[in-house]
Amino acid sequence: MAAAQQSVEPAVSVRDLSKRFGSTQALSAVTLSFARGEVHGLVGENGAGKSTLGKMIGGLYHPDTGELDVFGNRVRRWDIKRAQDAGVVLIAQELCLVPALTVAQNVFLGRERRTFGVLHSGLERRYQELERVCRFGLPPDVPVDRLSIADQQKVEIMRALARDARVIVMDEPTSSLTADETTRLHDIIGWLKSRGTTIIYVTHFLEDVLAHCDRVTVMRDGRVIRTADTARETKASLVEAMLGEPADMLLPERPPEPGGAPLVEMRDVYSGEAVRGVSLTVRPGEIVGLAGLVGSGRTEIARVLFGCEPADSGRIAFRGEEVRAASARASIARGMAMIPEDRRAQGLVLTRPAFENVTLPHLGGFSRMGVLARRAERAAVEELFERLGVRPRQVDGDISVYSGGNQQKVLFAKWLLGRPEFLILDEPTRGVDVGAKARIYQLIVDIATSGTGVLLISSELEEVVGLSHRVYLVRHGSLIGEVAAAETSVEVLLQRLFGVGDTPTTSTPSGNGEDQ
Amino acid sequence: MKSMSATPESSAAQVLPFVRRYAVLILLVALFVTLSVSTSSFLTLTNLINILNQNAPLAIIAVAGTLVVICGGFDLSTGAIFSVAAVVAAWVAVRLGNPALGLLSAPVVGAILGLINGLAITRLKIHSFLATLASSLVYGGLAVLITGGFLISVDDGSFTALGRGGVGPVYYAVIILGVFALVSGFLLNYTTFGRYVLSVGGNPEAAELSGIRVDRVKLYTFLYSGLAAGIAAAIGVSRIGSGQPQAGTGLQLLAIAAVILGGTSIYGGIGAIWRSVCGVYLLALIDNGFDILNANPFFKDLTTGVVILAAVALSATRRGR
Amino acid sequence: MKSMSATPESSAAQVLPFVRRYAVLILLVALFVTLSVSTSSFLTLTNLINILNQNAPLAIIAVAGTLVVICGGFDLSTGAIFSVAAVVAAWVAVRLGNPALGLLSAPVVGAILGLINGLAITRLKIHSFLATLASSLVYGGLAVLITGGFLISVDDGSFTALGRGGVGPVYYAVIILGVFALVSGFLLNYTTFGRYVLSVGGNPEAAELSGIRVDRVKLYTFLYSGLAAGIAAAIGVSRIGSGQPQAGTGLQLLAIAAVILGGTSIYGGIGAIWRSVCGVYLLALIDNGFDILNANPFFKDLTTGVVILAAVALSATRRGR
Amino acid sequence: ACNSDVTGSQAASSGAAEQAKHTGPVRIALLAASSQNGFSKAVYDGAVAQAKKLGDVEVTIFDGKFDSQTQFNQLQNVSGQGKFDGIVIVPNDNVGIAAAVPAAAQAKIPVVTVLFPIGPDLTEMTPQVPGVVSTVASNAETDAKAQAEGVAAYCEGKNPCNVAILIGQLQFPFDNLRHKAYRSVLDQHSNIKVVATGQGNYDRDTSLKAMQNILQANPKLDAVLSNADQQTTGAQIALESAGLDLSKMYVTGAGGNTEAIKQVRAGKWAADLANFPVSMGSAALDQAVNAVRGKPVTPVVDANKLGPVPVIVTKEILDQYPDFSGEWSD
Ligand SMILES: Nc1ncnc2c1ncn2[C@@H]1O[C@H](COP(=O)(O)OP(=O)(O)OP(=O)(O)O)[C@@H](O)[C@H]1O
Ligand SMILES: Nc1ncnc2c1ncn2[C@@H]1O[C@H](COP(=O)(O)OP(=O)(O)OP(=O)(O)O)[C@@H](O)[C@H]1O
Ligand SMILES: O[C@@H]1[C@@H](O)[C@@H](O)CO[C@H]1O
Ligand SMILES: [Mg+2]
Ligand SMILES: [Mg+2]
Repeated sequence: MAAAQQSVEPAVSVRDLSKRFGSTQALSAVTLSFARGEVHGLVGENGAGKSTLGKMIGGLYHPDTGELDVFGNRVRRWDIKRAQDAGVVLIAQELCLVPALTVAQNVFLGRERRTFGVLHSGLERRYQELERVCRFGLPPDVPVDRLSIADQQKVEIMRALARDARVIVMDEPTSSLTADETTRLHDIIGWLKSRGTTIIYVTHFLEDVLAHCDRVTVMRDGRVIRTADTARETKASLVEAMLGEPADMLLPERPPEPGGAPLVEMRDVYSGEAVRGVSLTVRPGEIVGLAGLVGSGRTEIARVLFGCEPADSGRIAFRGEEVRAASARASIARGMAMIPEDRRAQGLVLTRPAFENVTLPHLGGFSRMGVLARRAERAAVEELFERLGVRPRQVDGDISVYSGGNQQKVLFAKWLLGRPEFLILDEPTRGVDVGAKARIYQLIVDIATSGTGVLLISSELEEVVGLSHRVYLVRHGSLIGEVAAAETSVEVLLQRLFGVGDTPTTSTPSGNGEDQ
Repeated sequence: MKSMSATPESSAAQVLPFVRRYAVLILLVALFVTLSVSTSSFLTLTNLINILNQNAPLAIIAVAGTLVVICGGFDLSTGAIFSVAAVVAAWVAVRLGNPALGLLSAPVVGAILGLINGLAITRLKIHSFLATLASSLVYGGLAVLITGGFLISVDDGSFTALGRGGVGPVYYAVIILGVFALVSGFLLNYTTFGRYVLSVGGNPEAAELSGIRVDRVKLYTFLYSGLAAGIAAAIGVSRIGSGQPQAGTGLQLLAIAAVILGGTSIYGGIGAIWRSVCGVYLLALIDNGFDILNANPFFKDLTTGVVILAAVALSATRRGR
Repeated sequence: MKSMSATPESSAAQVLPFVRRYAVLILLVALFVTLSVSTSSFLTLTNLINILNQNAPLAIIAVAGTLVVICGGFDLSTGAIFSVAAVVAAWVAVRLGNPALGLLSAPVVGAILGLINGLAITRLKIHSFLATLASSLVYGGLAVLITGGFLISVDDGSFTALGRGGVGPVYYAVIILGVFALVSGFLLNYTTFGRYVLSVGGNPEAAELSGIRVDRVKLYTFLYSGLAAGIAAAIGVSRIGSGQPQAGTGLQLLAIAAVILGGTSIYGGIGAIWRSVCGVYLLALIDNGFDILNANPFFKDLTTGVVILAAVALSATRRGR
Repeated sequence: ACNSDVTGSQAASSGAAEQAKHTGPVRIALLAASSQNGFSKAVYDGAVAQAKKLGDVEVTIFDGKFDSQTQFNQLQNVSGQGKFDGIVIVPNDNVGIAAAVPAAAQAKIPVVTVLFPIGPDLTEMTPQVPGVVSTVASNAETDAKAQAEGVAAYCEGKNPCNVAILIGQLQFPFDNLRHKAYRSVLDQHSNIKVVATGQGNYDRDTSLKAMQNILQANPKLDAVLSNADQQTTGAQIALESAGLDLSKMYVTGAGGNTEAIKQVRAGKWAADLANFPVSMGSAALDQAVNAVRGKPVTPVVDANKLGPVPVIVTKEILDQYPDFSGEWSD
């Protein structure tokens, strides 16, 4: 490991760190150090142990064995508070904010200015100072439960920055950010680095690692495979190290151009403030992308289409028949399915084993007169898990401790089991590792090839462009255009989404600021 | 949040999860053994049968209450439902002169009142804690009104047979409890309804997005709980041979305490029927122990409190995430 | 899940959120007006002062209970703490012959028992619902043991002055409640402690991730709740001039009902002090109304239940996402 | 009332048959309505004192928690254990508990009830249920009427005479009976107006609240009639802090506890219905032990005749009994 920075004592170093959860060895004798002022990438498959390592550094978990040094001091009693007092801050992978508190209150939570415990006024001012660095354009006095996921993720980032950290562990901070937001974050990272802050950057976006990290560590099965200067790595070399074998990184071929009558149709649909006059169609076997900036209303469109939110006006038709009294239940009965964007809050029942999550919508088919056929249930799920490569493979695993990517795969399994005719995917690859991503892409293509219509929402425009037949552009809850994916590119899409002439560096508050 | 960890190999690490999981059972057995050893009057057939029999109505309510709690709810009205059902049963038996019809009316009344709870909770979208607190006041008032403050006494062997009779040495009440617990356990673990109850309690939003009629599932759990209170009331009123408006006072709290003591999560989504039955009988053994050891009753509440604390502390899993 | 939206312009859409938000206040005012119109004895200074005064101890407990509930907890032991504190106060006043010291000892005892609750909950990692249920049994047992089951009667003007006296027409109890509510409101809204209480109740993991000592915050809320029960006990014991082990029976449920009736979320994270005070006095008005209208007490529980249902149904916000 | 009764002698003789096998101490279970209740506690104290006097008798108290189901279970448990030879009970209800008495009868354990009879009729003192050998009580209806007569006498010539009633809890049959008895007397007098009926729940604080509220609607009260001393004490606090002079009205309670006797002596309460729980406890123990030992049992012990004072006490009467201070405190 030829790293020039190692001459000074590292910001954080761990030695022989191990951690076991039940039967899972999450970390095995990890030895690693993070230099001061470096941006250090941490990559690996889902379940490789990245988050576990990050949480130990951040004080959330305690190692079974091993040592942790922070700025040269051996850490004995370590918890979040002590970590933060020592300047080590964690942005956890799963969003974690206090719903009823405002943006500014969340950002400065635990760091309030006070005299004898009495709060000072001037939170706004402090917030504005921070905003000058971040330029996220969030409304400071809106409760965070009114924000979209992406905006919540920005709050998380600001909360870390508000702590004047010397070390920040960022666990997949960009998983719900669109390209421009990601760029903002990278600017911020650059600025932090210039001030000597150490960034431990966990992500599945290898391009980002290659572009913004000084060094990168690859993990697999709880072990460190190698640490190297990013300059000496390529995407392919990283993938090979992660998976233990070379992998094909190309997007699969698009399914054949579909024909036939529209499967799903929205005509001039309005709903609240977020959906304003949307008209779209999806044909059987067609993959239709929704591209838009953060908070543009893609999720809302999907929810209205699926029946979780009522439409105020307009018409929705499925197989040519108008849908009345929409509800999620009715949609599912019709053959629709949706993978929601927030897998923990909306997708999974974390208290139940994995296979029960998969079969939940399909119990009718696994029961007779209300009595379950549990063996058939498990067999069906076993087969699916095998196909999707869910890990751990046991179907009755405790889903609440699965790595994010594996949780996502379980959600996929849940809907694939029902062979839906129409599938809505809201951010289907968020938090998913490269290997699994490739598999999920293939899945999407297979599903469409078999005749299922797919509505694909993703903040990764490459995905939208690479997989879809057609892409609708969404802005402020309206569709501002439609393009054939084969004839466009990510750059063109971005340009159009921001409106011609706009430069993609200014963050647009995108409606939510004024709406609330 | 924090999970201080023992060495993985150590035997403590092997034993601890087991202890946590079966805390209520372990305590139950421990208390059973202690009592058996301390006094010869404990381990007699009559005493054991009495304990089972006396607490059967409470256990029936707790069994159904388990489904409510697992589904993320609370039923604070079971005591009041018990009272109304008991009073109606006695009223029907006396006024219509039909004891069998009287006893049958109790579960029916219970189910109806439970249904009303369920409707109030799901239609008005109010939390069950408060909804059933309110309905328990309403029902309690109703029970008083039905009797006009007097008790309705039923002097009829066929009316009291259910509560006082049995098959051989085994009381009907115990048999009913056994059947009810088995049916409930089956419902919870082997039917789609049970799966829905578990999922709705675990994550109502995910359940809704999976096409489950969340409101209907909730409603059924309250109906079931009301039904159970009605069955318990039939046994109770038959046993004492009189319908009294204050008959069910306090039952609801005991039932909920037993459910949670058993280890069913107060947050919903996790739990089991056998746990609640153990919870009921753990409390019952303490009571019985005090009675047969002639211990100073002043210490009984204190002891019960300490045992509950012990059970819960034992089973407390530190929530890692 | 579903949020049926009316046309934004419609006046219903304007009024509804207001009604939901201030449901408890609206009902309080409605009941106040109804009573004022129905009988001339209601709207008199003495009657209003009496209502305030009678329920001041309960309101004090509910005020502190609001912090507990907002922080995601439940304190079911306030009734028992009240009993112990009352009994100790009387004991000290009689045995040590020092009435003032007796009254002072009540809040101290309350705070200590609250602290013990807090420690049990945070150290043993057990849910407060069960922990305080258990501790309430232990404390209740303690109160009985202290008195040996009898009441300790204190015949001393300086002892009873706190509960019966006042400044001009305003009772001390009301003044204490006013100060306590203001201080608690200030704590909740203008201090870091209050902010932490809100955030721990809203999302304990997020609070932890922000470096907040979640356990410590919880512990303080239980200590505070115990302190409040002790203050309430000092007023109560002084008022009736005797310490009785069953003095606080049922207070805890009334206090929690008032908190939730006020609109503080049972899930934690959201709530306000004034809401709980309104909740207490809404219940108090029903009581008072029955007494001064000489209405049939058989209908009281029923009416209370219906009013609670109305309040909750009014304020029920359909949960959007 | 002292005639021997068929049921009683049967139980007694079967008790005697049992006793023939067991010599040694007589073990009595005392099932208190609640061990935290002063009245029950006094019954227990009386029983213990008497047991000491008799020698070779043990008394064990059980806490009925003011709950009929709990007490039902206790009666069943005690009967089934074979550890007790006799039972003294202060019941929480009269009908429900009757269903558990056969278990005792079967085990040949005599039951003595204190305060009110066991069985459907609260005014019938003769044991109504086989297994109950003796009732140590008084007729609550007659007692309540006597209390109300005092009020009526005071009201004579006053028109209107405003009366407030404080009753424990109307849903308890025992209280309901007394309330009806009050009304049956008071309603016969056209000058008497029952302006309010509050529930005092046997506790000072509830009664204090209720009385304060009642005073709002009825500032001119002439009499307060309560079925429990604890309630009257609570009412007194409210009346006095409203500036009323109790000696200028008619305030009465029931129970004969120390506070009540003190207030009657002081001229603040006009009268009190005196109960003698300690004496009742010792009388009940006597009967239970007699039954166990096969000695003659008195099926009905009139509780009102057990004390040194008449059942309704006034200042004048108490002046004749300077030593009586009440047998219990609440
Ligand atoms: N609290 C826990 N209890 C039990 N097992 C856990 C827990 N946390 C993590 N694990 C397991 O430890 C392993 C490592 O998980 P970790 O979350 O660190 O992976 P990761 O590299 O962050 O994956 P991803 O890219 O999907 O986020 C996984 O197998 C996971 O299931
Ligand atoms: N329940 C709600 N209450 C208030 N505002 C909401 C609600 N749901 C969504 N919004 C707002 O509606 C707008 C559209 O949000 P939506 O989640 O559909 O956007 P999106 O394009 O999917 O973006 P994202 O990438 O953030 O998911 C946002 O401004 C969001 O804040
Ligand atoms: O004073 C009451 C008596 O009237 C009787 O009801 C027994 O309990 C006492 O407290
Ligand atoms: Mg991770
Ligand atoms: Mg979205």
